[in-house]
Amino acid sequence: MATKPTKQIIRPYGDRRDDGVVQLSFTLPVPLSEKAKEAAAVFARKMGFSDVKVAAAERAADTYTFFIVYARTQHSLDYAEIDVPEVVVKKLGFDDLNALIKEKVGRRIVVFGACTGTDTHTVGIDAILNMKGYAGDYGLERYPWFEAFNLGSQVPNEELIKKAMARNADAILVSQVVTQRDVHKDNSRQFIEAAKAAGIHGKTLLLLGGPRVDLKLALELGFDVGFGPGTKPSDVANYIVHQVLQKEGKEDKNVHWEGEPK
Amino acid sequence: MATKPTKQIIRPYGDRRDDGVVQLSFTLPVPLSEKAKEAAAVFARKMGFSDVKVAAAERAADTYTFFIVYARTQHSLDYAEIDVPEVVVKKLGFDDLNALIKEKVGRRIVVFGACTGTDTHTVGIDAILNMKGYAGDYGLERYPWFEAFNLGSQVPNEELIKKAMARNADAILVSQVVTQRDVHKDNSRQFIEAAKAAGIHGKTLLLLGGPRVDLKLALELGFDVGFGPGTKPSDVANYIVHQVLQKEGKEDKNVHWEGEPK
Amino acid sequence: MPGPFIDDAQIARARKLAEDITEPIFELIRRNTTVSVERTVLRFFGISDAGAGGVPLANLMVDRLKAAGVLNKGAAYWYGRALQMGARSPMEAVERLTALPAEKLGPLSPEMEQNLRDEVRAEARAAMDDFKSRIAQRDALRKELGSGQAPHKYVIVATGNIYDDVDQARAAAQAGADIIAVIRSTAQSLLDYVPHGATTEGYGGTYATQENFRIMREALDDEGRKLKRYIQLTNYSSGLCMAEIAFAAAYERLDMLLNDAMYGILFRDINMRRTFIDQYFSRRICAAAGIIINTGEDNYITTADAYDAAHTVIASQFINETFARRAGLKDWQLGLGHSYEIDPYRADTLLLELSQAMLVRRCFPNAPLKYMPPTKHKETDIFFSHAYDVMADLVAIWTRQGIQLLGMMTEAMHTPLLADRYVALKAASYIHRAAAGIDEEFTVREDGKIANRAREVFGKAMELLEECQRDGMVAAIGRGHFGDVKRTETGGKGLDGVLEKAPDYFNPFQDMLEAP
Amino acid sequence: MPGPFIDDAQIARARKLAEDITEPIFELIRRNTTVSVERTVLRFFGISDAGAGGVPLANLMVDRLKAAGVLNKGAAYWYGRALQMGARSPMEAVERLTALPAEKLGPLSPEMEQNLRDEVRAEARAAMDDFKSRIAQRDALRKELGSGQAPHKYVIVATGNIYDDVDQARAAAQAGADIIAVIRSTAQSLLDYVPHGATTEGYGGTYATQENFRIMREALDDEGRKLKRYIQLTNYSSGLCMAEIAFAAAYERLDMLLNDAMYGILFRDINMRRTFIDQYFSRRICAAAGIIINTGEDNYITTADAYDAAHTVIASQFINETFARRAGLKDWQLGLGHSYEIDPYRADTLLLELSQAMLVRRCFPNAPLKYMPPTKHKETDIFFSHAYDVMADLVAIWTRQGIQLLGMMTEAMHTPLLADRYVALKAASYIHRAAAGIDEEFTVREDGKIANRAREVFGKAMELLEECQRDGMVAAIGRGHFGDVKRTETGGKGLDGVLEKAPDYFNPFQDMLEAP
Ligand code: B12
Ligand code: B12
Ligand SMILES: Cc1ncc(COP(=O)(O)O)c(C=O)c1O
Ligand SMILES: Cc1ncc(COP(=O)(O)O)c(C=O)c1O
Repeated sequence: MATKPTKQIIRPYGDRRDDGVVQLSFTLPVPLSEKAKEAAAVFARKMGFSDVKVAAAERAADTYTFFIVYARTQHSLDYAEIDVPEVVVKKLGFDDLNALIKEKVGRRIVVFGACTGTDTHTVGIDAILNMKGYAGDYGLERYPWFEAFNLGSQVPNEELIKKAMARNADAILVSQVVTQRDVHKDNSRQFIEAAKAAGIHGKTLLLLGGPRVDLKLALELGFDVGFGPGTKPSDVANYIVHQVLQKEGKEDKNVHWEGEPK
Repeated sequence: MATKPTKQIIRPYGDRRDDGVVQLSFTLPVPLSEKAKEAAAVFARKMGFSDVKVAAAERAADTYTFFIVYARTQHSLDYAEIDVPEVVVKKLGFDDLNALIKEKVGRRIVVFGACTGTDTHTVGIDAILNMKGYAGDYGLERYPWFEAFNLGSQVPNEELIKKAMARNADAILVSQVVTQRDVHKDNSRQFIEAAKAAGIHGKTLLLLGGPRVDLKLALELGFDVGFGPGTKPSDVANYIVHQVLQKEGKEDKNVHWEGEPK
Repeated sequence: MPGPFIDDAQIARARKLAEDITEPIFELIRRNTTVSVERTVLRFFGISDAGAGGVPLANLMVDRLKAAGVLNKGAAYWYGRALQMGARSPMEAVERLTALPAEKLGPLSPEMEQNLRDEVRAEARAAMDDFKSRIAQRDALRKELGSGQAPHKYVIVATGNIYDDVDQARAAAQAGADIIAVIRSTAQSLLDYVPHGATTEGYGGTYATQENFRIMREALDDEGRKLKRYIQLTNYSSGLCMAEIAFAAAYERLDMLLNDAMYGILFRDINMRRTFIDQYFSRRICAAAGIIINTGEDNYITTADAYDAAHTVIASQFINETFARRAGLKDWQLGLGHSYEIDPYRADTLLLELSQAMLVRRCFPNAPLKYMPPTKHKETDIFFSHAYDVMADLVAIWTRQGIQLLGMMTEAMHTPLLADRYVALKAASYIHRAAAGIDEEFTVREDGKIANRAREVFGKAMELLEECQRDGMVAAIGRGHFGDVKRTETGGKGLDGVLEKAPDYFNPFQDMLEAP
Repeated sequence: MPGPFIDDAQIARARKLAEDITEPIFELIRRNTTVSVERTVLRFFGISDAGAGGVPLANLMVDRLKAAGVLNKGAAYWYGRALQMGARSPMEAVERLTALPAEKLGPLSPEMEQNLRDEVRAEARAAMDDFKSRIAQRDALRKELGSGQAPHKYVIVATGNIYDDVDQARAAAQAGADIIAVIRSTAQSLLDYVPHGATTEGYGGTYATQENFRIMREALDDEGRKLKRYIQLTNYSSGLCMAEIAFAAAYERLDMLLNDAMYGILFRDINMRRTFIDQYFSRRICAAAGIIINTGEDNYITTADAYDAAHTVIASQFINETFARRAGLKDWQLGLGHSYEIDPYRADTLLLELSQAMLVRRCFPNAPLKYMPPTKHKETDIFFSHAYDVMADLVAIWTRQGIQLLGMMTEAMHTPLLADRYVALKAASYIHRAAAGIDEEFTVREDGKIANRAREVFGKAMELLEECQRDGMVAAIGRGHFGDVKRTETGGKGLDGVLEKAPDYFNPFQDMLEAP
């Protein structure tokens, strides 16, 4: 483990180091007027900004004004204190990973994925699972040592779980793209309830992914892990293999690797 | 005077009333990384935002990351309490104003203007003074009952004051456009010092204008009034006429009018 | 001026292929009806209320008839029977019919049958007159207020709450929007009924209900009067209730509808047969109501790659056009969809996008066309995304799109904020003002990249049309040719709502709508 | 491909008029020198240090000679005298000369005079060799690393602090900038000396000093090596020290310079004669140093209206070109300035801007041209301003500008933030990538708005050139034809720095620079 680093105080950089310049925009539900502009400035000051410049006040509609503000924040931050898990193991490539599964697991890893609930956005889960893959990185279907089933979109959570259990899946991949009013959270919670009811929670690996997903959220919701925007199939493949190895006691529990979710 | 209005609590409107959504962008002097993104989120929370979404983290350079953040502010504001002077008198048009000067002042009002110091931006002061005017509104030179002198740009403060005094000017108009490192404030303060030294401060009307000028700033700096972006020549003409009338005891001191600086 | 690029004869050939391809499907349409078509018939008769638990009366009645195995005679017939039994209101008609035991549903004497049909026909004519008078009202106001210049700027509202939608739609209109689309809640297309009443909860959009239509149209009429500019309204005649929504929308004086012959199949996994039958009746209604349809070819290139699949858009447009024309729609009603979706990190994308949009113009010179903005490759960097949208604004005015859905700089994040729409409208107004008539300034070189690409795409579209003609639409869809999505004829949702018409099937509205 | 629009003969006629117009000015230039030219001579000899209080030695020496009334013989001559008096360093030369009483400055024997001149010439040749070797170094690195595709993306840094400038310039280069301009502090152009050393305080920009040039060039060389792309550097050879800055810049291996034959007169109220004389020598240096000059016609349409005054830009470009060619500059060195400045609330602005940029291309087919973004009508609404800049990016690539200064979305507020540059570079890269070669896709119609407008503007430019030829440049400037600004021949700053050359005036550098 690295030793505790020394302080590294940072602030936003506009035109010079530590000037604290921040650009904001927001709409207030009032007609455009001098009073509205003053209100925008008061607002920015309430939010702790100083040197507030209400650059633009646009009449978005009769009773809405859109503001663009430049201001300075007084806040600073010790960058050394930002805590993000350290990368330890180098991520494995396609061939190495297949070799590792062959050697250490000794059987094909079975995964099931779908975009569940009312969500029809398949492009994300397809990117992870389909042959073609994403950003030049092969999808799990292409890995000889993975057996991947992509059930598509609008799949009821229960159905995904049932089908996965029927094939004794190692991992289930749930994609959630629509997030308005936290529908992704509601649906994910419902998935976890169903997984618990089916008795696979804590046994089968449960992965959540989507543009608004991150590790923290996924854990909160009861998944084992979460993957966000820009995820490559190989990130997911690495995760699953290491987890299977750890579950089977073939790898240390504390191993971290490059590309794992943060 | 209107009676004290009742409370009117407002918050930013993103997609629904009072959701408090604000867009921010800023640069942090750190390389793009997961840690940098987390730092951006911590920053936004320090600034009092909740529901922080670090939407974009762009590699602006090796050691700079540009962030775009959407978040919610918890702050609200009582719009009824924002205090901006009330408009009382209707602003006069070109003909009416000339008629008023003729009738009540009985002589041409003399004004001198320039962009002083090292500032060469003449377009603003020209807009106010030159025949052509601005945004379809005639400049002061066009008013038969104004005598307007435009000395141009890069005029030393002392020279402007000297020439104005030689013609016994009613008002002096100072334009300041370059504001970097507050050069406009420094130069304006120097103008006021010179005006005091010349004994005209508090006597001749002193007007400050420019894209970053407002009434508050102008008053702080020792001017009688300040005019900001979008000022029309007729706003300035109205101001000067009313002030001259008030100085000469021909109008109530508390008169406000439409278009005056706020 | 978009080039010739290709011979007129070639374009005529594409059209002919599309006719051949759709021909067998019209056979299917002729022979079958669906629960949704029958519910629409009831709605025409004024049965638009909902019963206990919010279930629409039209559903109650049709489900009952279907369960009794008699729906194949047509809901209009049974509506007549209920009237004969003395029902004095739609509600009563439903109650009486649904109360009837199955054995009471047998045929009447030939004379009574004839009478019943005459009566129902008379009532249908009255209903149709009422319907048409609503359309006339809309057209009168549209004429009175006038519309802005094309491309008409189309923005979406999607708060989930119709009253918030109204607020935002008014704001958008004030900021320059010509068309407001109320996006539907994500799951609605799979509902086999149209929800009822004003709604305030939805995900990613607001439920399409007749009452919501009414509320929004009323607000836009009011706003349009203030602005002295008619504001058009659109919604989705799509999913499991295409025809019902077409009726409700037309009745509430909407101006446009998203309506595609294949979208539901591909993107909602709705059964093919169901979709083909429903789309036909929905389009008949649109044709009569002077509604402009917006087709959904833009969706193909959100799943498939926009460069590789460009030809599928063209092929599908010819197919959609044929379906539409055969349902009585005129060219001015064809907002054929396409979009600016090529990966912006490729080279020459402005040339490629211009080529594609010019090709569409070349093939469909009299259609308004509906141009969609970049979506899939939008970034969360709102400044980049804004610049990207601006190029789509340029292509839209350049190729004289009738309808342009404006891109939102926050597309990659959330449904639009009020301010996002403002920003998009201001930019589009600028670009439209700056570049109007630019097409008349240049002649496209027939040996340039634009022309060559147009020919290449058209060539591939022809190949695909040939294949569809040879092997049939079902096979082509089965091979994933459209949007990289594969579907089968009997797969997908809603097949159980399809039923073969009885020989004495009765549908006076269809008769009227089909009358030349 | 920009049209013909106009006959080649007409364009040739414009060029001829410009030659006639500038002819009398060359007479003035031949007969006179200026304090700034003479200081430049001293700098060539290596006198680049500053004395107590930061006053440059070149100023000390020239002021002394001027006060003594002997500067008209040329500073080079006096430099030789100082050397003859035994000075072994520039510093010493200055000290010796400035210490001399006026009466000691009389002529030497003819032989000694001849000797002195020979010696000085020899030293000047050595200095010139050194100078040229610096240029060769620059060219070698430029060749080694290679440049990006044109339009070269030009951004400004303007922090006031050279070290902050370096930080931001490196960041900009990483984000895709091809050219870095360090904007000068607001008042510098009126300083009759070049400040000395590294500076960290400036308003609206950073002082142009030789040391600042060196620091920045070094940083960009380093950055360019990392990026494997040569990053060009530019500054201002403008104001009261045109020639001195040209020398210092060339010596420090800058690649371009803002340098205009009339900008100082119009926008800085610098005396006309002073400016004409200074610009000539500065351009001779640029010619020898392979520096691309950037002229300032874009400024005209920040004070005058861009639509109404479009022709003044064209007329001035012909004049600037003639001045430049007569100073030995080749076409590839002419970054003639123009810009996208028409009020965006007018109609057809994209057509008008395209017309203007195409016209400039048509008139100057071999010049790189320098395209400037919108500035005057920029709004504080950064989203709008960004969209507005994007259109300028399009016109730049369309008309094959060699150099494009990128617009900043915060133009109406402040000198650019680091992030503003990033945003602009990302958008411009996208537009350039998307639209490269678009000019080859179309033929401009000779009967369209673009062509007609180009002819109209060219016609007015011809009228103005005719007037200038008839009545003289001085009269034309006096009438406010350029930038709506009126100036007189003897008004403005710096006239007292102009002096008539003595018959035996000596300037070996000018001789070398003028040698064919
Ligand atoms: C393509 C698209 C569609 C297509 C979908 C086609 C299809 N079959 O997928 C169509 C046109 C059909 C569509 C429809 C709708 N859409 Co849509 N759509 C998009 C769009 C443009 C791109 C999404 C995409 O494909 N991204 C590319 C993929 C590769 O990225 P990704 O999903 O993030 O996936 C990556 C990672 O997140 C991760 N990942 C994702 N899932 C998983 C799962 C696991 C287990 C793992 C490990 C990783 C992982 O890996 C992937 C690769 O890196 C976005 C806007 C945008 N630019 O983001 C809107 C967007 C997602 N859509 C939206 C909406 C609202 C809808 C509709 C609901 C609108 C409506 N009411 O009609 C409909 C209905 C859809 C529904 N019920 O779900 C909104 C969602 C708003 C919100 N935040 O809630 C967006 C953001 C647009 C907007 N700004 O309004 N849409
Ligand atoms: C035109 C222009 C120029 C022209 C000026 C020509 C001229 N003779 O005026 C040229 C090209 C020469 C120029 C040069 C420079 N400029 Co300049 N320029 C601009 C530009 C594009 C427009 C300014 C303008 O004309 N606005 C239109 C007028 C009508 O608006 P206005 O000035 O605000 O005036 C209105 C009101 O403020 C008010 N008003 C103004 N004055 C007064 C006075 C009174 C008494 C009253 C009542 C009202 C009033 O009424 C007017 C009408 O409503 C701005 C960017 C922008 N878009 O704002 C940059 C800008 C002002 N320039 C800037 C800079 C830095 C410079 C330079 C210093 C750059 C350099 N280092 O070389 C130089 C040197 C100038 C100097 N020493 O002053 C910066 C200033 C940054 C800052 N905030 O400090 C700006 C903001 C650009 C930028 N983003 O970097 N510039
Ligand atoms: C034709 C068509 N129908 C419907 C939709 C919307 O989807 P939903 O089925 O959720 O209403 C779209 C989306 O763009 C479409 O193009
Ligand atoms: C030719 C030229 N010189 C100089 C400048 C800059 O002004 P300053 O005189 O302050 O250096 C400009 C501004 O754009 C210019 O175009």
